[in-house]
Amino acid sequence: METQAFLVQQIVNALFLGSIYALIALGYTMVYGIIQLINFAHGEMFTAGSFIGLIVLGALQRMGFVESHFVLSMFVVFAMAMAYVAFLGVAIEHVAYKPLRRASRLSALLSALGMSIFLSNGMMLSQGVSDRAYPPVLGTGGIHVLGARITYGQIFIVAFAVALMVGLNLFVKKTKLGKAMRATAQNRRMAGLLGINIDKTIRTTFVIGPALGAAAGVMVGMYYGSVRFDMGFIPGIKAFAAAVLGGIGNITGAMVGGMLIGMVEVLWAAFLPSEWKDVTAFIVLILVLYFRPTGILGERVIEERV
Amino acid sequence: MMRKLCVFAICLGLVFGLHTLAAAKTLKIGTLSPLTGPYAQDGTDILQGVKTAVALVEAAGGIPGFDKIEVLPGDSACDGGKATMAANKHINSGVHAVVGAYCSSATIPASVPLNEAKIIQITPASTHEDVTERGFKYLFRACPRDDAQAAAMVSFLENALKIKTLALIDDKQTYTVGLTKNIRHLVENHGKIKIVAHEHIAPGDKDFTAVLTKLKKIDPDAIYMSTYQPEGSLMARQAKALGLRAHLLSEDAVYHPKYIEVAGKAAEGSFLTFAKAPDTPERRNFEAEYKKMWGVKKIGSYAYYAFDAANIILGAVKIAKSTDPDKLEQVIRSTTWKGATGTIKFDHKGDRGASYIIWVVKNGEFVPYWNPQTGQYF
Amino acid sequence: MSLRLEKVSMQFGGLVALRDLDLEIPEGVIISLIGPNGAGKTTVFNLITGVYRPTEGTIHYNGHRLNGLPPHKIIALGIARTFQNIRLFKNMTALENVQVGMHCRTQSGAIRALFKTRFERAEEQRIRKRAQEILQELGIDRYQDEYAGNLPYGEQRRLEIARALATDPKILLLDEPAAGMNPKETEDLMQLILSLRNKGLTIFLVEHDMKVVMGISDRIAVLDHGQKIAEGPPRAIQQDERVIEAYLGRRHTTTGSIS
Amino acid sequence: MNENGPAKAVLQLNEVHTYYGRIHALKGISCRIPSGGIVCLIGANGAGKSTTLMTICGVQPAAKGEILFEGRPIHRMRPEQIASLGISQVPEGRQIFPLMTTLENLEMGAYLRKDRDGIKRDLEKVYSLFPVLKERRNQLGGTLSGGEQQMLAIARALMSRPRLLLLDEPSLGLAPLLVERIFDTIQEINRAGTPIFLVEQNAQMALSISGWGYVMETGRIVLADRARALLEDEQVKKAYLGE
Amino acid sequence: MVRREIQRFCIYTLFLTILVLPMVGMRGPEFEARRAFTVLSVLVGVLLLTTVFRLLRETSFYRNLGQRIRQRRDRALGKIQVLPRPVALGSLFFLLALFPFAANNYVIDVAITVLIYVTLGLGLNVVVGLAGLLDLGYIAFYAVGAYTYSLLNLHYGIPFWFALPFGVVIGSLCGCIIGYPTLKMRGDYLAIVTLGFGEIIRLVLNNWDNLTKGPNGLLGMDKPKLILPSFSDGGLSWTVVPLKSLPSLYFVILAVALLTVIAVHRLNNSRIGRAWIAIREDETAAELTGIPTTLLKLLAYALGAVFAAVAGAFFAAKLSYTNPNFFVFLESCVVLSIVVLGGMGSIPGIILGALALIAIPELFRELASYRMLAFGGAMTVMMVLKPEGFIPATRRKRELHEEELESEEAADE
Repeated sequence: METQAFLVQQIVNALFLGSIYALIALGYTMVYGIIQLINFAHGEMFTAGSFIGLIVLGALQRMGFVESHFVLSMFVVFAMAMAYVAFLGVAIEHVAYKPLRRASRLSALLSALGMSIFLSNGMMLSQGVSDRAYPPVLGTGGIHVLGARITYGQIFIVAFAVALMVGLNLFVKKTKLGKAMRATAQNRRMAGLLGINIDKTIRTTFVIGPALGAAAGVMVGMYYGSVRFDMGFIPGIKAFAAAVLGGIGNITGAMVGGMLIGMVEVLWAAFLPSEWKDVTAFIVLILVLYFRPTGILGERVIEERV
Repeated sequence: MMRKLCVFAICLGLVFGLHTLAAAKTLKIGTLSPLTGPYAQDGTDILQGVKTAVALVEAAGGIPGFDKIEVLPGDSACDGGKATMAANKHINSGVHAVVGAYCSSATIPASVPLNEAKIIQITPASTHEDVTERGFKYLFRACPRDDAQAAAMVSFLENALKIKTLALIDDKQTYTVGLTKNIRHLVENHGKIKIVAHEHIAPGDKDFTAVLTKLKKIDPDAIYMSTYQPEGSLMARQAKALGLRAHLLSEDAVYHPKYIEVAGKAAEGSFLTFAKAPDTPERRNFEAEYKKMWGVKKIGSYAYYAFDAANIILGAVKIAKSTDPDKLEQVIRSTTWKGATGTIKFDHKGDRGASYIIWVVKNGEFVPYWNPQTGQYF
Repeated sequence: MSLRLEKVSMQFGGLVALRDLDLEIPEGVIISLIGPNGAGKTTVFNLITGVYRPTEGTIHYNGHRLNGLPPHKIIALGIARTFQNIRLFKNMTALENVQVGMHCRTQSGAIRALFKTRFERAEEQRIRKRAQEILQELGIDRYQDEYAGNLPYGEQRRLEIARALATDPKILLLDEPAAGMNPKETEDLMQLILSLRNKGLTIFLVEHDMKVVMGISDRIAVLDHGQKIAEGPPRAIQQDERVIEAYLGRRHTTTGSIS
Repeated sequence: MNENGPAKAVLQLNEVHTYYGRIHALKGISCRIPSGGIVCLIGANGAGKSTTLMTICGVQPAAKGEILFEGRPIHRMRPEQIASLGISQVPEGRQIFPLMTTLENLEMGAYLRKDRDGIKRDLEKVYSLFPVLKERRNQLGGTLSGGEQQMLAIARALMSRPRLLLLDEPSLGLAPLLVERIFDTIQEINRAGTPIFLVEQNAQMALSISGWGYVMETGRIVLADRARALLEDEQVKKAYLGE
Repeated sequence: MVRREIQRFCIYTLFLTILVLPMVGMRGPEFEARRAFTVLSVLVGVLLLTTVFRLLRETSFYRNLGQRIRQRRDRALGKIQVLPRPVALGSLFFLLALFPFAANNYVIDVAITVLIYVTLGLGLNVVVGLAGLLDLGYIAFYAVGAYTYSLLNLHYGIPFWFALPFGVVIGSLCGCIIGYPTLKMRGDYLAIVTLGFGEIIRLVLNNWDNLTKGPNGLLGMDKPKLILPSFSDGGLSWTVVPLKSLPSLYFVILAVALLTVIAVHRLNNSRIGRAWIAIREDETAAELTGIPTTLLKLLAYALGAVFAAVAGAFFAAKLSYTNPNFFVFLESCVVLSIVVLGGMGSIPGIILGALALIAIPELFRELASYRMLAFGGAMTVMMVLKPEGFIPATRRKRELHEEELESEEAADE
């Protein structure tokens, strides 16, 4: 393998891993943005999405639907997984977070942590302790760019991730509901006075964030080929780090942060002793936050009125 | 609030006190294995293996002198502190012997109170040398050690596969690092093979393309994946997707039907070390019963070891006609046991002899391939 | 013993908040800083107390250069302040709030606290006594064990001043102390400020209530768009065309009923 | 107008009680706001003036009593329902969305409206009322000065085409010149037909532009009269006008 | 009321059905109807019971009953309360001292673990409860303590008690190193950075094979020893007694925990403690009231780390074994849970929290794989029911209703 091809291949690897982190980070950022809660259970939403994707995909495959209507069945798989996890998100918000809206943020954080443990163990009990194989639907076909191999699966996933992020950005910046979400995030009581239904807005956030996590879960399942009850934990932590790195609450920031974490991890492992890659990722995180305490794209906190 | 605390503490004390009242005339076997957390799969296999052994013995008439045999599960969670608590709990519930634990990092601390309380402990999975090197009298190991497994693999690489270059990957855990360390040691001593890379991944990761792409550039003849099964499956898939031509090698933690299920075609042709599967009645009997009892089609490797460990204990009680630990220890050490993983004869340290062979994945099955003891292909 | 700002400028990004401000605050006077919202008044306070570092110019106090000193050192030099929107430690009692104020004048560290040395115990007693005295001086001692957040609004303003006084300052910076007060409370506040001045304290005041500003100030400086447009005694400021134009408005001068 | 208060009320509070946890904040408030007029509510800090507004808007719901808006009871409604009826509040401290632009802030004011053209027209209207907002339309709300924020807050409230405008301390923390301008604008808005309920600390100013005034003390209304009469009232003069 | 409850019940049932059926039923290719519907019906049953309970609670019968029970309880508890504080404390101490003689090894082992976590919880309380710095990587200091003792003992044979001061110094140094870059950060940025530091320390321990033996862990450290006078053969001589048995180790950690309680109590009521609380309340205001916030935040990190390091050294000595796997992120979460669940800033609360989170799960060992499920669920339920923790510090109790109060202040101004 030539050096150039090697480099390109590693960059492809990094971009891919980065977009997975970015997708998961979006869920953290959205929920954080609106209720200032680190939703520890988000990693589990990701896992749940992956499981539902597996279940639906398996059923469709047995019916022979995947071969005959590939695109439609993909759509169904993603839609079902996202819908299910959106339900889950709303349910969790209602049970575990809504009663704590007026309590201290640490209480809510702990409630989220409890939910995370509960969900991951619930999935362990219901879906089994071992990893489950995803039907190979993405195929192994691909193209060669500058000597590096990019599979169609990777292209599909990165494109889908970017589409979701652009869509989300447009949604938040341009639509009425999106603006209502931002307004609620910035000043909840005032938003209520203007006629914005706060509960509904927060619920919407808990539909969108988890649904995005579910989409990421299905992608990860399809691409890597397996699902496991605890697979949300480590990507969850890294995606959370990515969200903070990019500036938590900022959608573009989540993408940038995810990419950066992916880059550092892959490129470090590619050229330097691979056991230190996670250490490096965290050191980069700390360094960036040291010099930019609100993250790379974090909204500059408006000059505090002392 | 002081008052609340007192009331609570007293209640808790009472509950604990009642909790530990001993029961009637039963033979009690405790298990220690991770029933929660990332290794819950193997931990559950161990528990089920022990339960299968007990079920078979009870079906065959039980053990004279005991009304029934009870299995007390203990969750070690692969954590030293929790494992000692579970071990102490077993001691206080009056278990006669313990099967466990799984992770060496749990077995080592848990064995201290167990050995002090003179309770027979057989670990079905902890392969680290330190487990038995400390010379604990009542501690046995039903699985071969890291060095034995490494020797089998190195012998295969040098004598059968005859490769020139080897890359090692481990995930920086006690078990996996123990193996790569031993392999590196042997290979470097023999000087026939060159180790061209030694990479590390993190457990729980899903993407290993960075490391694998690096190996693709180095292009070794074989890659030794010292990981657990989930990572092993994913790594095999990604290695094939990246177009690596190297042989994939791995060990008994990856020897699990799930490896083939998840890795699919990518698993084909990989070589794994695992204890020789003797086609004995004991093994067939176990497999049939296990599949029936737990409703599974395929059996995880640690279930076999756990089954044998439990059988050794039950057999020893039968022979010794007593649960006196010293007598049991004598019997276990002096008897040659026939089990689902072949014959077991413990040495003075409590280790069983080496009996690893090389398996290959062929048409979605593990198939015996080469025997390091004889140097013969199957 | 005076606070002197020389050619102080402050920029936030591209925004110039303050431009070449020269200001001298002599000892023992009440000096007020007025100007439209956003003129940079609070910024001046923040510069003096070290929240920001001036982009240009120097601030001197009593022979010390304040630029770049961290706030707690500046406070220790004898400059104390209150805040535009009350910033008490709401979940601490009134007494504790004042005790916190004495931090920079006391010494017991963690080690002394862990071993409860005699020094620590004596100091704790001293802190407690002095804090009670201060509360008494400001007439809010009956709220001593009440959480600061539970105090009535006017008393919270007082408690903030008490906390500032606990740092044993030479100069007291008051940021809109009369905001939200009714005329009665405002009257009491003016008396308080005057009595503090009479005890030798220098008072630097930012305030919108012209009754207060004109009533007690010895000197007034007027800021507009980050620049000083006038400085002088109250009467002169009231007549100043530029000040009327930028800040006071016609009505105020025509009614002119300033007590 | 009669002795009990202005006739033909757009908003009417009857014996309203509100609690914060255990604190009895409003102890039976009754008042009326006539269609088309300015009514002011003055009183000391902590008297319950802001609570009154929050109770009207449903943020701090009334425990007892009734609130009638244009004759229909609203005291059981949620804040967004009340807002949709056309009651708009400019709360104390401006409450601008700091990370949204001026324009977006204004759009949020029109959140409940569906008529795009009407919104556009009203946008031009508030720009003409406060030209500075047009200059700053793409600037983040948090970067505006205090006075500009106050104008934005009022403009935002106007964007909902309110049938009743509630103003809470619009003069707080503003320079005298700005205070004048804000009060002029309030009168201008009122002249265009919007009834206004004004809560103010600055009693002098408030009473001078209002038709009717209420004086509040510790959760109760202690005085209610024509604003001009209150300006002459000895008690009010002493306590609230500082003379 | 009834109608709303029924409506609620129906919606919740619908949600549960959607959520439970696919996840529980579709373990394999076939829908396992029995399994799925069993789980669902259990959940719906619980839901039904709560609904019925909620409805019952509104009836006058229930209210009267509740009142009567409450009166009885207060009367009964009132009798206990008669005990004066020193007597209560004394008897509690007496009970604690006698405890190992009445309990078996398992219970003592659980008690030791609880006491370790009490120490950890109190240490973290300094950082989170007093200074208000959210720390998600606290367990790293525990690891530092454990490894410091292990390495000193294995390489230089330094006994436990002499290694402790080293542990304290190195722990506090690590606290400062970790604290330093986080000084500018607030709230959740701090959380992720401390989480990162926790992971870095664990990974370094895992990767630095030459020093720490990597994932193999360190083995064979000495237990703490005591030098006791003995009167054998008529003369006085000194014997070194290694504290090997669980009861003796219990007394060591009991002493450590008691000292920690005293230390945290003293800090809490000192000039430093007040300054920390001020920083937690309003950092800018604290700085402008003359508090050197940077220094004090570092001090909080360092002191918090000290307690963890001592607990860690004890843990390593007790097990004679240490391994990087013991110090994972989840452990930090457990310690944080102890602090928050027990009631931030309250010492009895944290003791209760440690009991609840460490001892109670032990009671449910038989649940095996359901244990962690119950643990997670219980954590959420506890937080929802009692967000301020079991025994909130008086100050804290107020804070939790802060928003209410704030809105009230805003409305009243």
